[in-house]
Amino acid sequence: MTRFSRIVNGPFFARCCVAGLAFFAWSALGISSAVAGDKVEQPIEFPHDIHAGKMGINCMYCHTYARRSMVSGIPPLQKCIGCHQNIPSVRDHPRIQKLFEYWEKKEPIPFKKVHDLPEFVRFNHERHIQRFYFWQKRPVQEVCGFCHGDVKTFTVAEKVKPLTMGWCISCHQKDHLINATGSETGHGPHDCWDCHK
Amino acid sequence: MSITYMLRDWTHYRSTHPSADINKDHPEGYKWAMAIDLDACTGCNACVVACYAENNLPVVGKEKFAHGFAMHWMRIERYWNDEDIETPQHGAQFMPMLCQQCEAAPCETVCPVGATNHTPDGLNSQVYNRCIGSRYCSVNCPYKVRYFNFYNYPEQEHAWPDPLPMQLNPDLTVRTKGVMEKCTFCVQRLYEAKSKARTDGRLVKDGEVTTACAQSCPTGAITFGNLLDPYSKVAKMWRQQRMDLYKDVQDKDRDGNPENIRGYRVLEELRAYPSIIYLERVRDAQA
Amino acid sequence: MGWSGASLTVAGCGFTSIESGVETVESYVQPQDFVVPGIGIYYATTCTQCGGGCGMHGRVREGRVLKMEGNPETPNRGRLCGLGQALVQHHYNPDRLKEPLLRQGGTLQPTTWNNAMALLAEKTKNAGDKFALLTGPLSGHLKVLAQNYVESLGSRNHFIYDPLATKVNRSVSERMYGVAMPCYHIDQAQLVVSFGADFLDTWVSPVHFSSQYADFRKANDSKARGVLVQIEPKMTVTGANADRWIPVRPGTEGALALGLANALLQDPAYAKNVPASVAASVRGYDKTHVGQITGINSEVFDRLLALLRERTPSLVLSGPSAEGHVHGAQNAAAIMLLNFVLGNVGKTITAPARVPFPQMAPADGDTVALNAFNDGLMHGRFETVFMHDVNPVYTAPAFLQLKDNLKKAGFKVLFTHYRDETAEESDLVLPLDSALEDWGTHIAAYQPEGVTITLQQPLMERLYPDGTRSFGGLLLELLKQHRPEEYKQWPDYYSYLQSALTKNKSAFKDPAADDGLFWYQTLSHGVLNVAAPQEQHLSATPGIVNVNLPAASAVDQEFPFQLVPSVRSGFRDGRHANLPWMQETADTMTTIVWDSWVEIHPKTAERLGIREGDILEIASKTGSVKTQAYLFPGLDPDTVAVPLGQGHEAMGRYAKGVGVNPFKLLAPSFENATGELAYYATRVKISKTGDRVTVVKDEGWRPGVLSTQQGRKIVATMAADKVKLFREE
Amino acid sequence: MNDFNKDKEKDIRDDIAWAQINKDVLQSIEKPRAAFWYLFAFAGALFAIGVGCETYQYLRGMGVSNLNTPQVWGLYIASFIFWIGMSHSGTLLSAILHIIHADWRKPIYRFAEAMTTFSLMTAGLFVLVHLGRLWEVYYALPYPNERWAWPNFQSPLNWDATAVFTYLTSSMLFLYVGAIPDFAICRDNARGWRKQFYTVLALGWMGTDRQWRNFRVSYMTIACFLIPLAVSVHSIVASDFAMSQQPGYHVTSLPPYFVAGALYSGCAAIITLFIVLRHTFRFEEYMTFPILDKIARLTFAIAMVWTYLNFIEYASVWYGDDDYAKQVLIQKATGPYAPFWWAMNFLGSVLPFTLLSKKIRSNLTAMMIISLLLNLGMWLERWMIVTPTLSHDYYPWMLDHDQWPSFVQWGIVLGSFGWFGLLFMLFCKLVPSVSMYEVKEMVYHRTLSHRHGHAAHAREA
Repeated sequence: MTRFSRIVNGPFFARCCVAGLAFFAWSALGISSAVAGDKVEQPIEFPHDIHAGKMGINCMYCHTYARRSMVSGIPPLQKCIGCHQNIPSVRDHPRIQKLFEYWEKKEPIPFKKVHDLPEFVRFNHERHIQRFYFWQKRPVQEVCGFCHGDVKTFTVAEKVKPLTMGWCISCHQKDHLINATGSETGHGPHDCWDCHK
Repeated sequence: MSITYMLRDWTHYRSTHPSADINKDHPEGYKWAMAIDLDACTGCNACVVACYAENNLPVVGKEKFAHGFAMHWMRIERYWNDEDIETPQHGAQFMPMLCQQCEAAPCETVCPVGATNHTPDGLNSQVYNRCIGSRYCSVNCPYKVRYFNFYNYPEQEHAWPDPLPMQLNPDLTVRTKGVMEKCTFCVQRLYEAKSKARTDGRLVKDGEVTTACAQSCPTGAITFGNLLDPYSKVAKMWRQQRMDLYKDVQDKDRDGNPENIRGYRVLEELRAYPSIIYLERVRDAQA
Repeated sequence: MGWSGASLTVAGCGFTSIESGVETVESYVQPQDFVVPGIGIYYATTCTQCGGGCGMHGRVREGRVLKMEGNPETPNRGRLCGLGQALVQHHYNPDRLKEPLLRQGGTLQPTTWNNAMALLAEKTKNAGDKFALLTGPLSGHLKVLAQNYVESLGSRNHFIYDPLATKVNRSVSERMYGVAMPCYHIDQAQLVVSFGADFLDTWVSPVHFSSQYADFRKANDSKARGVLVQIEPKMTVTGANADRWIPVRPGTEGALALGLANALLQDPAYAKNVPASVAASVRGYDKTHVGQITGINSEVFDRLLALLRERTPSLVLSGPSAEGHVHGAQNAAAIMLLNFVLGNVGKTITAPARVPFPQMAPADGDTVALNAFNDGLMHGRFETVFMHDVNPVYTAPAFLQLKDNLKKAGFKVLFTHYRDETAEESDLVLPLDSALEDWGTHIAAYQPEGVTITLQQPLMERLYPDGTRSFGGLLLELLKQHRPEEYKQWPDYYSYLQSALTKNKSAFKDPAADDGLFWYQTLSHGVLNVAAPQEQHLSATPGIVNVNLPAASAVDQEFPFQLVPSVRSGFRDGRHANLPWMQETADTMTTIVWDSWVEIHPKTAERLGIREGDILEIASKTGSVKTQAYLFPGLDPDTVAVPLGQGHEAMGRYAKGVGVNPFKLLAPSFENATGELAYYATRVKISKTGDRVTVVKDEGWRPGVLSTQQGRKIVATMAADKVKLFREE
Repeated sequence: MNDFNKDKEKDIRDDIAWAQINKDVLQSIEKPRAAFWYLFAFAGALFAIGVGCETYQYLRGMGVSNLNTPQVWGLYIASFIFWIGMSHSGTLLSAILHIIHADWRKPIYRFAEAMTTFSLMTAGLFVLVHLGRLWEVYYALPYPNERWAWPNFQSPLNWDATAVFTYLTSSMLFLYVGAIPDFAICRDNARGWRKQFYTVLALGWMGTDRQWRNFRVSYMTIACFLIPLAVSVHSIVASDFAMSQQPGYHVTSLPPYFVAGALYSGCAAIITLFIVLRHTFRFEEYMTFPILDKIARLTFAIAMVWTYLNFIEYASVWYGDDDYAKQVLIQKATGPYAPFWWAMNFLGSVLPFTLLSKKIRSNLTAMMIISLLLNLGMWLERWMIVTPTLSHDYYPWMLDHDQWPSFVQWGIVLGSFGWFGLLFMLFCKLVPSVSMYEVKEMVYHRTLSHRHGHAAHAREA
């Protein structure tokens, strides 16, 4: 008995327990994967902070495809020009000049993908926007921000959420309100084929 | 911890399929099914090519085809009739064979990692990135419609030299070596249609979505649709043919099929409850 | 439509993880409002894979065309065959020509377009009648331009060549029915008796016929399930679907037809359908006589006769295997005569509509053109030769020696997509846009529903923007070289088409008042229906009254076998051999892939001690090929079949060196009436080379074992008289 | 041979001095001779071949092994079952015979136990080798993970893995625990690094009464635990097939059939190794003919059980109305695999009858050859279970898509024998392959019984 208790209280055994628990937590809760990507070098350093923050423009004004399509895509160049040709005040800013250069050349801007999932993963923007913005009536920046972070504080987008499967699941198995008014709840799908292709 | 989900998402289908209530098994209101009229099928191979085009199937080339590595999810089989094999006076017998999307699929229960399991809309899914390639599913598939990536085809000289990769369908992956694959009823199309319908707050209408093979078939021999939609063409055909998804001996067959209804399922006695019915080929005795 | 936004990965599911800042995602510059990334857009165009002219919808995503579907508004009713699907592989083919090639010092060297155009101008300046143009079948505005160009050079040498032409059928129809291509209503027939017309797979307009066939097979209250009888030496796909497949001695189809006619005409009910002289002319063909000629026993004959009697309306079709003989026209006439006897004309055979614009009307090719062209070359009549949409060096029979004759022409230009056999013989090879990059208008030779003009439009930007050009555009430029004032108003082919169609829009069914809208609708539908086209007229009585067939030729001891150069729907005349999908897709009847083969009846093989996979030498008087043997029961025992389309010596990685080319075997025999090459008139001998290979095929691997169902219920079959009828719910 | 008559009654001479026993056995683990290293190198070469083939297959894809659809398993799974089978007799000898106090097992059970462990380790390799995506093998492990995805507990493959690993661990334990007293002896006689080595292994064994008591209890416990496990393992391996619905696989009698086959091949292997060890280490005193004779009889008995179950399987298929299964059977007897199938039946059911002759049973060369042939037969049996079904199952279009296994498959099979050889040779040099303390017991019991015998005589007189 005494020997037993000595073993249990002994430092070695304790360490083992800690290590075991640590592994369990690591593997089970996916602490491992809570890593943010580094800032990505973009051809034009688009200031989200000004547009989303200062101006308070609705995300979907520019990211117009997100609510209609699986992929949100990048706003067409046209979109930027549409506004900026009517904003002479900032025309001489280097970023804007660069923008117009592309426009003159009718060339697409080679932005880099910031949130790039493996190609066997199918993330459906439309479904999530529909579900949380249109049905549940959450504020748009909260809905988008849940995965894309608080863009009001960025210039170019940064990857701030792990976007790992564990992270997706952790949200999919929560119960969310179906719509703003009712109290009915439901969780995300757990069928493999809903997210894997 | 997630044992609960495992039980709910997999074992539920295995243990309860097929239950008495088709609606209970398919909570989303979809049960995709097919009907293939063998009297209309001419064996022209249009469906096969359509499948290659839609599902990023690799072209393996002669040497590998010779080894039995062909990747045709949809294959046209040509049988001769034993009676008049010397001179086949009544033509050949064609069989378009693809994954039968069984309700109680033999492949599902044996996969060690659950890479193939049953979806709420009644498909027999194959999750490529989960597959570890034990090939047990292929062993246990009575129809032998599962195809294994014996090589890394994207890297094969034959498959996709530039610029052919530009033709690849971005809605589904290109499988690498060591992964099992099979017909998915063009799940990427179904997914898109369901998502669209969901946004409009409705179910997918009949004819709104179909598989690549059914779409291309020049004689319209293949009918695809939602079995739970009583007005869908496929549901009508199943009714007409007195076919019940959840019976392993159809009523009409129990009493000897007196009305000569053509519907049947291949190897039905194995109790896999396939989602595809075939309509018997017809030949005129007078001719 | 921006070509930007396409970012694709070919990496499979494997070591992939969440990335950041690795791939680029380019934004559209100025997308049309219906362009949404991630959602496919469908553009209407026309299939150019065969003469059927099916309308197509192409699925486009992020500026890439991914898949072809049928257009529901055209006669193919939204369906598409495998070959049509494979059009994308022509477009994305790795072996497509990307730059003009000019022969310098014996070899083809890359050159510039300016260079090429200058050369063309120089070589054609005063070519006059020393200029010749060899093309495949043409229709629509391309035909107009082509003919104008030839004319503008003051030349009369425009040869329209189609290796798989149905010329005999057309000319005989012309004389029998009064129209070259009547409309066949398979769906309305109770019985279809086809003498080798493979209408489900390769004949005229397979997809359209297939959809008709589906209706033809469906029984309902108004009509019974149609019965199909196929009479041919080698079982085609259509034969494989027949209720009764009757192997016949090649070339004796006409005799059988006359025999049937004779038997029917004993009955006054039928006799009244045709002039008395007909009955007289066929009197010689009694059952026994016909039996001796055709090798068909009386029991089968009577069955067929009974069917023809009890099932009306019926439809009798004449196909290549009956027409490809020295007396092919006679055979065809005899077969078509049956339709008059049976009173099908006007019922299941009706008059087509007349194409209102004669200069755009389809010009179908024939093999006579090839002969004429070859003669011209041989006698050095041509200085400058343009070739488009043909590969004569590959498709011409050996005895024509076209390859050598071609050398006699000073300057040979080929407009093409591949560096094929003919390219290797040409001096200037000009790469063309793929069918999915080019504009065009097409009028199919076979017009089942009024007259429809189908539109061809680019589905994506050029893969090789400064490498390839549109053939229409080139013709326009060339015309400008000679008739600038006439054509300068049109900067490019597109504007030419647009203005031409918009100008005559009144000719089409309810066109929009506004030109812009009209054009928009035209593009989105991809088809224009000619308003109220006037019907042509079928002659009430057979144009040819008495058919006289030659006596059956004595069996040739030296060359004991008849050769059937069978057509594969996937390859046609071999122009599609470089499509990987077509190579990989198992041949319907044999399930063989990636090769050629010779089909031999099991009995014959047994007699000669031939096993599956033996390499045989098939030799005709004019040539020989070596290929693997495949035991095939659907064959007349004294016939061997070798599929066309393989055996390329150039063209691309998928086609080159695969299989053998039976075109080279064809004997120098021509159809009497039309002068067409008689494809089915070649006699061959076969001998074992001693080599043996395993045949690469999809069916069971035991060599020589014909795959059956092993008594298992895989394909179940029910007798037609038992089948339960269903009313549509 | 001349001393055969002398000790034919006795399994072992009862006048061997205990010191002699130690001496004889310990010399077997002394510094190896050159021959050992040659053999070792040979085994290593075989193993290297296997590794090479596997690497090639890993890099190029499974295609290089000439597997195809539907012939997807081939030699890998066949050899897997074979090695699992090999592992069984070790348990039989040590555990079962231990419990029923058949003490003739004592001199030979140690290496049999080792054989069990090593063949399990070999079998495990095939599980990995046959995977298409070896690098994702951890998906099959039931560990808590952030993806919340679990293996499919319905799959016999998973039961299989679990059973095999349990069996492996417990048989290792059994081997080790059983060897503790001997390790102590080694420790007391060894010098240099071996001293430390055995000191660690001996776990401070002093041979006190208390230690002996605990030792007996724990040893017996593991033995009892091991027996049902051994039976269950191969039953579960059998269920990989029996639980599938393929004709020829889906047979109720498969589990006992597998177990019998396992014991069969195991016994045959024991005979082989018995003769090898007896010869190399001059263990004539311990591995005596009477013992060989007993194993031979045991082998014959099991062979008959196997034959019976084999016949049961054929009969139940033949008289049953499952036409597909029947066609598979016909295919086996007449199809492309007929030679192997008949060979397997001959070697498995006819050859063992030679064991009935005492002359053969007492002829080492003959026994050596026979035992090897029996094992060959058992290997063929496994192959004939896996392959013919896949070449002739339900779907006619896919019948007879056979390919002869490529050099990769053969290479890996060879490699597995090399691997087994390596392990076993190391074992011979590190662990006394004859259990010294138990042989002593044996001798001691003998002497006791004899004294007893003499007393009886005296009383009569």
